[in-house]
Amino acid sequence: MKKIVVEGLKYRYPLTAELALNDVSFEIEKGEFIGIIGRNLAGKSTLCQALMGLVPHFYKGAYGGSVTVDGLNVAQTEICELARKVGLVFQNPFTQVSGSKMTVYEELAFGLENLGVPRAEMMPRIESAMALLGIERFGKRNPFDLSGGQMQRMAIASVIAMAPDIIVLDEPTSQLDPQGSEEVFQAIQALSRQGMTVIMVEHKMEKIARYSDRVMLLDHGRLVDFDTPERVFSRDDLAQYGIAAPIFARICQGLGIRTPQTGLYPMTLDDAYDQVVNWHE
Amino acid sequence: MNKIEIRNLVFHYTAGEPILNDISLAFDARSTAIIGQNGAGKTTFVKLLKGLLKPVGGDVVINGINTSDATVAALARHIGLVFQNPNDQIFKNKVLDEVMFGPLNIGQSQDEARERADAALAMVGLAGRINDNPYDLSLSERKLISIASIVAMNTEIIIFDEPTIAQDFSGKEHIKAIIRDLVAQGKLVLTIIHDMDFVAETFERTLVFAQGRVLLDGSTREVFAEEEVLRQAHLEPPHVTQLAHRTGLPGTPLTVEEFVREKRAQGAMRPVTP
Amino acid sequence: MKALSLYQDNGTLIHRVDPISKLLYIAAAIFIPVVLTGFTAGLAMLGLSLMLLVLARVLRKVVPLIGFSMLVLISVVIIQGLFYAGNRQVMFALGGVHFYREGLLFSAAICVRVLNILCAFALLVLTTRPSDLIESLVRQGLSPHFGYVLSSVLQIIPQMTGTMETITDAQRSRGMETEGSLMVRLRAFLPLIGPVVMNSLVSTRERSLALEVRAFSSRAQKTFLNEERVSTSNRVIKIVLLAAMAAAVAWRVVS
Amino acid sequence: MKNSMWSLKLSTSALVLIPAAVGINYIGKLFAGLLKLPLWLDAIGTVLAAMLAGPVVGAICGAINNVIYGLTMDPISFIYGLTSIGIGLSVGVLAHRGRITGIGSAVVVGLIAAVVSTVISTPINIGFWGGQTGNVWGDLVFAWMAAHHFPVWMSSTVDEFIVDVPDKIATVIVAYGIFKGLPQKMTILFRHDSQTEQL
Repeated sequence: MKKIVVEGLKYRYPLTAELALNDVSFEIEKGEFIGIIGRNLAGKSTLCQALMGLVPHFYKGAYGGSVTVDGLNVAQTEICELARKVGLVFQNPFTQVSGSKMTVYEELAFGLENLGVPRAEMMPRIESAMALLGIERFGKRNPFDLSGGQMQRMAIASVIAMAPDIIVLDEPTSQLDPQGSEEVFQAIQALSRQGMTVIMVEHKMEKIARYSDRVMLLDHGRLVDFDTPERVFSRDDLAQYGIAAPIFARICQGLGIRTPQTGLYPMTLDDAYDQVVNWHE
Repeated sequence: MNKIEIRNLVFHYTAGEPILNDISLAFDARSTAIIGQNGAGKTTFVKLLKGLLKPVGGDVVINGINTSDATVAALARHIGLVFQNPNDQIFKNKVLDEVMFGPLNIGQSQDEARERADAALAMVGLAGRINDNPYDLSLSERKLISIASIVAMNTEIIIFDEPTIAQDFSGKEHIKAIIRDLVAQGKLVLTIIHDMDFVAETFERTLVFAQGRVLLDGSTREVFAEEEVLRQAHLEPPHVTQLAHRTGLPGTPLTVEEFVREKRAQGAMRPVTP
Repeated sequence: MKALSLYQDNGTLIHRVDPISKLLYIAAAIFIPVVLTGFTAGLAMLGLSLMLLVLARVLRKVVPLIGFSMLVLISVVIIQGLFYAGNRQVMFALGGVHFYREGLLFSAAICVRVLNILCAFALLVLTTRPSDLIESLVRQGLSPHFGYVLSSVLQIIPQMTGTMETITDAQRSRGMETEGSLMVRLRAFLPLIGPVVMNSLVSTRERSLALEVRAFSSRAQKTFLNEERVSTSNRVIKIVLLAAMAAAVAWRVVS
Repeated sequence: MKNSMWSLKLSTSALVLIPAAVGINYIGKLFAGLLKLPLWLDAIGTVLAAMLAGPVVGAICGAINNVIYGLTMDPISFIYGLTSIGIGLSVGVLAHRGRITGIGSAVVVGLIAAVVSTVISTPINIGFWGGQTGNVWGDLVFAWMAAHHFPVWMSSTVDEFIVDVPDKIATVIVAYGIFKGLPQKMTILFRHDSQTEQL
């Protein structure tokens, strides 16, 4: 089933001359884990916001083409209606705290209260989202007393509690230490396995290669490639788009190792291990 | 002479809840990464070096000055700190004015401050934007402004707090180049950082903090060889090193190039078995 | 982080009275003396408020709350006692200056009025968690958007004062002095306030986006995480207060 | 476009601006106090909000500012909310008519805000305190005028006005300085006239 269909999407922010998105088209199936990569200002965040209707409803500006999410045409659907289907986690954890709740627990309830979710249903949702992100012990804390990493987990949990079909995450682990970001990736993967469609912008290529089903490469507002991690990261023109392949792929490239079946570079630690350990010059 | 000497440093906000516990260290000219889990005491440690916090016990001596006897403003001539969030410092309407603020504060003349600010902005690649409003630039560019505003103060010691957050690949390469440039100028560069690959490629020495203590201290290669100890501190070695460990490649390579070289050398030594 | 609130969590009977009843009490405390005129009604209400403050074990916390007003009231007594336009009859002399009866009576009336209002408000402010008050108002029909704005202010102010510390650190790290002569401190004003003001304004964009994502503009009937407290005793309190106000009006009309 | 500045439908951005503005008021007051400046500087945020988003948002900022002060510091603040509303309204109208173009006009707008503030506050001062403001310098003038048998309304007006003039002028100048330094992508959020264009 097609969960997201984007056709010829063009967008320009107000007061700017350049298109932030230029003729982008793709389709995403239900339950896929999609990684979005590209240099800063390539259009990644704009694309995320277009899936949620913030582009164009919030910013206005100039818009063309269409985005269809679960059968709804985003340009004709209100953001609050889309919020029932799509969750969006932003990069900066500090500005996405609602700012009106005194505890983390209440913060998670904010979106549910707005949606009119009955009280009895709220609590199990909040508690399971907190457990998934490992923040149960902060339930009674003031959101602003959390560290950057803990806030980032809370921001993800707040969106997950709203039980969207699709979750879009824009660099959700920037403030986390290595162990923390690994835990968050695993939590998101668990959701993906339960059928949630995941779209994640991330600069940590090793993680993108390991967790994504497909990778979308953007540059200057255009969709350069949208394919399996192996294929995208085996391109020889990545540097041109300001991207470096995962370290493991670069090592294999340096050694001239390709996976025999596909002719592509191995991407993950496990795959690289299998190939490197048997490698002879 | 060591630029920084720390003797039996103890710090806590509330007695009985130590944040830093009996740390003794010296920093020479080697660029040094400080790694550890969130909450390990790294930021507190850096604030103590900067004189923003004063030790509860022990001494911190910067260029021969004990931080307990000096004001933060006086120490600012010797040691600069680039805060994690550039928005916590930017207040001028023009990039150039923002970068000249620190140099003028520590007594540089208008001309000298201008010269150093121009040089620092050129170093971070913002020479063409000196008249822009900092808030019209992107967050990663504002980060570069905050770096330039400390570099322009021309201190002998520069500390970065998480310089690579929100930077893409070329942004990281850029910051790597800035750090190498500063090291080449003979400055002591210290960095708090979570990105192990960046540490492996950039720093000569690495300190591992865990629960208010220094768990490991040595050359970056020595430190990343200690996979077991790193795991105790909830850290993992850089990706290159992980693959090397798994495949039994000796010598703890830190970069892709080292790995490839080592592996080729190993392959050449071993006869090909049929 | 210290929340911005004067609330004292003593858990007394008064604390359990719902916020709307307390608001109604303030209305009564202001309304009844106005209707009945004269000293007695004002003094009686003031006495009642003080008694309730004692019951809630917050009487000592009233002092800082009314401290500033007390200073002004003292100056009112002095200025009116000396210079009130209707002054005729000297009441006493102090070091050669004459205090007049009319002015002192006039200022005494002001004191009773102000203290009465302050104490009635103190009862609300010291025994009600601000978030509970706001939530009650939203349940009573206040727009949830305004409810959001009110509670958000209570959160944002401590957060902004918190950032001030980081900003102070960042600017001191750049060699800025924050202590010294008035000129030095004046010059520190902009570098300190600038980042916090710019940030709070610039981050309105990101926060608005984040709120939209959390269905802030939704027209669905809002639900509440916390259960509403309804009790018969609260209803009784409200009826008694309304009856007292009606009785005051009736008394005024009849007499 | 006509009368769009009086639109009562508040966007999310406008709602989010209000707490930030009240916070700025608070920080301004805090620092003026810490630096012992002879000014309150407690309306910088209200004036900024009025400049950015118009008289309605300015007025709401003023009202909410005093409600919060009333709840957390000094209950008497509630009643002076009327004054804050007046300041927000007047600056908002002037700003949206394009009357604030430089420091000079900022001084004029500050003066107008001081007049508005005095007109609203004086009756409250008289009804509540018998005419005083609680500011030492203003009240000394009030006492002197009362001693010389000026009518109460006149002494009270002068008391309030001499306190308000320097304060409101300084407030509008500071707010204007900040406003000028704001990036356009932020100020555009509060315009009522933007439409999505088709590509």
